[in-house]
Amino acid sequence: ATAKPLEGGFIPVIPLGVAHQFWQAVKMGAEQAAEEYGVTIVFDGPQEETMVDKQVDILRANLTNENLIAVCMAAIDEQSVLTDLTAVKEKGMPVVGFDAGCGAIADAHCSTSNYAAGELAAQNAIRLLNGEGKIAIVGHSQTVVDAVARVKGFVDYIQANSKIEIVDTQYGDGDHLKSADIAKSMLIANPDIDLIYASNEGACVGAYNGLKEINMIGKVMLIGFDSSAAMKAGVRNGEIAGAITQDPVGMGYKAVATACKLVLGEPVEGEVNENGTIVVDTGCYWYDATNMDEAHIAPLLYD
Amino acid sequence: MTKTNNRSATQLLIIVSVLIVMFAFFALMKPGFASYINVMTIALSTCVNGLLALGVTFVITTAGIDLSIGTTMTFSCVMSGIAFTSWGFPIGLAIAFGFLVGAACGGTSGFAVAKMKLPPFIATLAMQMMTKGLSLVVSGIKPVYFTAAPNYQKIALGGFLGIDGFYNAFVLFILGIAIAYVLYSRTLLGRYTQAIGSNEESARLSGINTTRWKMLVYMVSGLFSAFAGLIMSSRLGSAQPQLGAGYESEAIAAAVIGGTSMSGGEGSIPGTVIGAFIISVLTNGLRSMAVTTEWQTVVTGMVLAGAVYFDLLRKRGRAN
Amino acid sequence: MTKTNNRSATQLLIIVSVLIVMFAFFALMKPGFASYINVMTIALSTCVNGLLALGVTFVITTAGIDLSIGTTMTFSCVMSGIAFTSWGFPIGLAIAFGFLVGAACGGTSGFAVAKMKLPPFIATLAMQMMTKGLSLVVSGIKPVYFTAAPNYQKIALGGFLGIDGFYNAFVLFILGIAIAYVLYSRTLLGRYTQAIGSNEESARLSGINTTRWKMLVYMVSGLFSAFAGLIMSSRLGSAQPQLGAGYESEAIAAAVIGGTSMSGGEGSIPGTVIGAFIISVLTNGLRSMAVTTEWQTVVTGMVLAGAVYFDLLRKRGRAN
Amino acid sequence: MENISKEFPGVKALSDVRFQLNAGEVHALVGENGAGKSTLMKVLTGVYAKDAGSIFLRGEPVEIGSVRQSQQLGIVMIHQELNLMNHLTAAQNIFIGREARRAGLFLHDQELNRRARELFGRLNVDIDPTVRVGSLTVAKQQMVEIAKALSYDSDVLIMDEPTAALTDNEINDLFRVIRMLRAEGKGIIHISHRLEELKQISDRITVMRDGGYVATVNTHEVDTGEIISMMVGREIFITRTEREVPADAKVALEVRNIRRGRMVKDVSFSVRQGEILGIAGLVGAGRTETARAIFGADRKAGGEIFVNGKKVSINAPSDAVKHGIAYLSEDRKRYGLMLGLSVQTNASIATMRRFLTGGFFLSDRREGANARKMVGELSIKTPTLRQRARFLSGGNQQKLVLAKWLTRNCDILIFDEPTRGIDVGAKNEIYKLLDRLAAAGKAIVMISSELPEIIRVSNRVVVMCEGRITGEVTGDRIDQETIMRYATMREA
Ligand SMILES: Nc1ncnc2c1ncn2[C@@H]1O[C@H](COP(=O)(O)OP(=O)(O)OP(=O)(O)O)[C@@H](O)[C@H]1O
Ligand SMILES: Nc1ncnc2c1ncn2[C@@H]1O[C@H](COP(=O)(O)OP(=O)(O)OP(=O)(O)O)[C@@H](O)[C@H]1O
Ligand SMILES: [Mg+2]
Ligand SMILES: [Mg+2]
Repeated sequence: ATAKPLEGGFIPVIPLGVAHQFWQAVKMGAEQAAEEYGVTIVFDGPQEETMVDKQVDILRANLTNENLIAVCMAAIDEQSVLTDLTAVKEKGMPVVGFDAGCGAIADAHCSTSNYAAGELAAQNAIRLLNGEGKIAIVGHSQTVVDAVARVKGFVDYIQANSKIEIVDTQYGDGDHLKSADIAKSMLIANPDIDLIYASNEGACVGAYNGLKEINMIGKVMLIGFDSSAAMKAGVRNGEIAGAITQDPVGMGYKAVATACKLVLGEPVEGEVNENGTIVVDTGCYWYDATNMDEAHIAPLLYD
Repeated sequence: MTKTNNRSATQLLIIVSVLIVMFAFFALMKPGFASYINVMTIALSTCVNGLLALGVTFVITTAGIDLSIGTTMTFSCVMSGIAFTSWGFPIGLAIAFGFLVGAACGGTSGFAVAKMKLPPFIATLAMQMMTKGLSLVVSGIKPVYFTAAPNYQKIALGGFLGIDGFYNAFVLFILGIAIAYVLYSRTLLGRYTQAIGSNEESARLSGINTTRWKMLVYMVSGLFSAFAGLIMSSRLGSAQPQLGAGYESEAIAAAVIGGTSMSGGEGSIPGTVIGAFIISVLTNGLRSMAVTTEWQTVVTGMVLAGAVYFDLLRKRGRAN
Repeated sequence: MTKTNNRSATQLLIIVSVLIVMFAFFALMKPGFASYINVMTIALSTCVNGLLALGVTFVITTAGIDLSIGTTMTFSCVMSGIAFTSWGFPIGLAIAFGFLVGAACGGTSGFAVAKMKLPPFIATLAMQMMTKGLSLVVSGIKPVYFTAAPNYQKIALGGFLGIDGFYNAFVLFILGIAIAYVLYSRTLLGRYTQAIGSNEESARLSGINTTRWKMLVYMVSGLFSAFAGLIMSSRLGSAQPQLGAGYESEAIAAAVIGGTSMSGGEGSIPGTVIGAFIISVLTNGLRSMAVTTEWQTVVTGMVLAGAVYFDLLRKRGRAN
Repeated sequence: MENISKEFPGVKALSDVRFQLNAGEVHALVGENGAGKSTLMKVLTGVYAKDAGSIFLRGEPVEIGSVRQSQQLGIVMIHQELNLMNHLTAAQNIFIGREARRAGLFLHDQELNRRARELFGRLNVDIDPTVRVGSLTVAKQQMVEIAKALSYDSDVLIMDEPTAALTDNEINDLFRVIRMLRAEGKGIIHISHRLEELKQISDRITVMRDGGYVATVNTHEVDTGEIISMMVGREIFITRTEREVPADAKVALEVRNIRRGRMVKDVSFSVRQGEILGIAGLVGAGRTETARAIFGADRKAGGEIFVNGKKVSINAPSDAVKHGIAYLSEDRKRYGLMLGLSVQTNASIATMRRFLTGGFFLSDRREGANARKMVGELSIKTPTLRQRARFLSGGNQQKLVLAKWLTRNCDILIFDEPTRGIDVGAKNEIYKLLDRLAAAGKAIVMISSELPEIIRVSNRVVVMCEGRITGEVTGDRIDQETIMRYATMREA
């Protein structure tokens, strides 16, 4: 076997949370890269995607590792990890942000812009509605950074580029059952809603179930976010008009690979932004029944 | 006889009135709220919480608490899903296995409370953590789908007798209520549940094996959690391993709003059901009035405190 | 004299041993765990939970419970941040205002429990919902940054007396422990807290104004929450409005592991502190051994049940 | 039972005790507080496991490991403390553990009610079987307990102070039933501190002292004095000390037209410094409710209270204590003590502020000194000042409640059944204490259902019936007949 360049090195990969299949996909990618470079990683995040201080504790617990060579981080709050990450950089180790990132301090940032993803969803919504109608949003969190960006990107784009009215936005914690009930009560209160935008898998599958329960499938369009077996099935049969997927596996892979490259002093592809951070776009894609089996989309969808 | 009946009848009457007033308020504010389809929506959203609340009513009546009901619900349907998808159990057996898991979790909490004498809060908090973690572990943090059992979703969502919008879930919920009611009011289990809650030491000195009955009570709670898990996973077509924590507060709130006393000894199954409906109507009503999520939380907190206070005033009024 | 001292001394000795064994285990498994910097990390992560646990120890001693400590912590530092950033309070005054808010939340729970006679579980669950919602409402669902007060982060993270890695937060935590200890063991408040927890009616008939003292107890809990909020927001440089729910379980667990009885009447401040450390060491140790989060949850649940059971065995051993 | 021993931490509760019960006899078990009577019986009924010794039933050795087992062997006990489930009905309480069922599964409450009604008929008491036990008076609850014990139809019936909460009429009814059972060939163990009862009801008497066996005697062969000396190991005389209230003594407490619900109707009385005012009446006459209303423990519907001539407003016990009023309740465990806390804390709990140094910190030393003094003065049996109140015997617990109020040093003391469940030795000590307190100028109100006691200590007696004061007697007119006449003056 070829010698692995960074054998024995340690990189903590700290996501916003863990209890979601999205993060499991990120973890998978990160592990692939770790395998290739021979580094050890720990993929560990707080129980809830709100627990800032726990995330800081996790970061710190991992910084004590004697084999530390780099950090990959998706910070719940950039400010909260600034000091610790600064210390890491002062030791000459790279810091790589992924997903929500970790602000200007990062040497590189591998993510999808959730704001842009929201905009992409909005473009498709406008297309589906021919530029007019009513939309309701089932969000999954009012506080998690990327969740907020997904909704904001969507709303801003809709308002700037169409006459579509956003009648209501409610949040269901990504809880399928709550999201189902939310979707139902919004539709019953506003029967003229044409489309529902759901900001993650739980919100989308929840809303999908809600529509089914009141026989509104086909009467109301649904667009969503992320991927799962249930979502794929819904998209395939057209009951979900389409959804945005990021490439979580790729994101995890690129985060760790980028960190390794930086350690090795190898070049990293990407644009450099005003903070000197190399931005590695991991992309976001619209998928629907027509394109989901295409070669550039299919690998991005996960169960 | 008459005395007790009158008392609980009054109590029921009062919270039913609260429910009606609430309902009328939202119906006035928002036409469409009282529509058939919305009422069915409210009813459906009550099933899961209602079943959890029924189970926890028994536990609270013994002056205990069960914080693990939400995560046990999840764990039992995840295990049922695993049994179905990975171990090749036929669906019927897999469902039965889910109930077994629920009973085992409840039984373990019960053992910890009754035998090891752990405070119920701690024993069931520990059980909450364990079932929460184990759900994620066994599922690999992925939903477990029941898609291979095409009729699984019909269990909750099939139309009963072909009535449109009248789901099987209601029939199951009503079945759950009936079972809980009979258990609570007409069997030894219910009687001893109340006796233990009223004065455990006296019950013991009267020759009741309080340890065994308390274990059974927590097992009943576990079984109702599994029942809720069945409805939940059937509605979603999948078992979602990350859900569950937090469901206990709402269920406990329903039971207490319904007149079950946290200090034990008294409770009411119909009360719990109404309590669960009060919460659903409130949530649905606030949503349909497009109240923001954060204000919904604030209002729910105030209504919880208010409803329980109201019930206390009534009880005090009765005492004087 | 000697007997009680012996009793609590033995208890303390035992949980200190548990802590040491745990620590030694992780240190053996993972060199680096016992490093100065990691020990300081553990200590720092104990501060917030420890302060919450200190406050809730008082409440649990009255046989009550406070589920609102986590969200009150958040609400008080959010309000303090708002006072600072939006209302132009000087930072000192803004911090004081945070404590006021904590006291007010605790006092309100206390009022609901002591005056309105709501069950503590319900009253503080309602308070939890309300503070949770209000934090989001007043902050506009955005972190409130203290960046305009450049020294704010020094409050927790400044090095004490210039010792590297020895944060001010520890000094504040120790101050909190000292205050709690004196309050609990050497003042009327502490004594009445225990009396109320042991037998509230007897305490009342002994001429103690139990209503007022109980309100005070919840207020103390609110104040400690605000204290925890100060450390938390100072560590983070911001008040995070979405935090808080869920923190209560860990704090209650710390108090109970430390020997505070959920049925009231007895508790121990040093015990609570050790309890908080046991939880931090466990969490940190499991993490440094790269145990996954879901298994961490499972193990924590088991340790919680085990530790409390162990304490019970000891107490029972003592009784025989 | 032979050579029974049982140890609690710090207390050797029983050592080598023997006890024998014949079929068809009433066997009284007597002894001072803490002698070990209750413990012995709890060993017999499987509540406690014995450390040593053996138990024989009809000549066969038996091991009794649980309450259920003792029930199956035909042994049933009425405990010293009430053991009822307040939320359940009287009938449900009586038949708890032995519910009638339909189809083996469903409860049949009508049947329970019918059987309960029958039992109450036998006991000659008027209790609705469907009423919640929590809403009954203590006396009626005690009758429910007795009915429950009878319902087992057991061979051995143990009654641990069943009469402590009962009036003479109820006691007579109970004794009638006991005699009936004896005639049926059952064995009955009767524990009581009311020695005069023993003559009426018992065949033999076993005396215990300090956890040990003293003697078993035939009742008709001994007199009360001999029993007492066996109990305490010395002679004791109960005598009425003549004590005059100084003519110029000021009125310390006056209450006018106190009202509360159905049970307290326009009660007015006054008590002077140095005076002991007895309040007599049948159980349920409203005395406790009156006392609680005065003390602020319950909200009153109306009335005025004057302390040392000044009108005061009392809305809570803390107000009453501030004005120098103490109330010693009739149920020490529920309303008197903090069972989980130490003897020391219990003694000082009503007076905590006095043990502050610098206005803020409690002084353990001064608290301890006070507790030590009280334990000495009242001869409270406790291994240390740190012992939890839970582990004291009934009588010593009662003394501890007294210690709490003596520490507080209130000028007006309301005693509600101060000697309930206390042995003769301790009783006499308490009477002397009352005398001493009165001599020191305290104003004392003493509620008691034991007429000899009322007569023994009171300067003046008011009698209550159905929530109102029906009479007042002083000096030589204080006798049983007069008091009973007033106590039964019901409204037409
Ligand atoms: N559960 C217990 N734990 C510790 N000590 C106990 C316990 N129960 C009783 N004792 C002690 O055992 C001794 C005997 O108590 P017991 O209650 O049997 O006395 P008794 O004769 O019934 O007195 P009384 O007339 O006051 O009821 C007392 O010294 C008491 O303090
Ligand atoms: N909690 C209660 N609920 C309903 N009625 C009550 C309650 N407590 C007392 N009563 C009623 O009040 C009456 C007076 O009771 P109280 O205890 O004051 O009498 P007492 O003269 O002190 O008798 P005792 O010798 O039992 O102390 C009782 O007959 C009872 O019916
Ligand atoms: Mg006794
Ligand atoms: Mg009385």
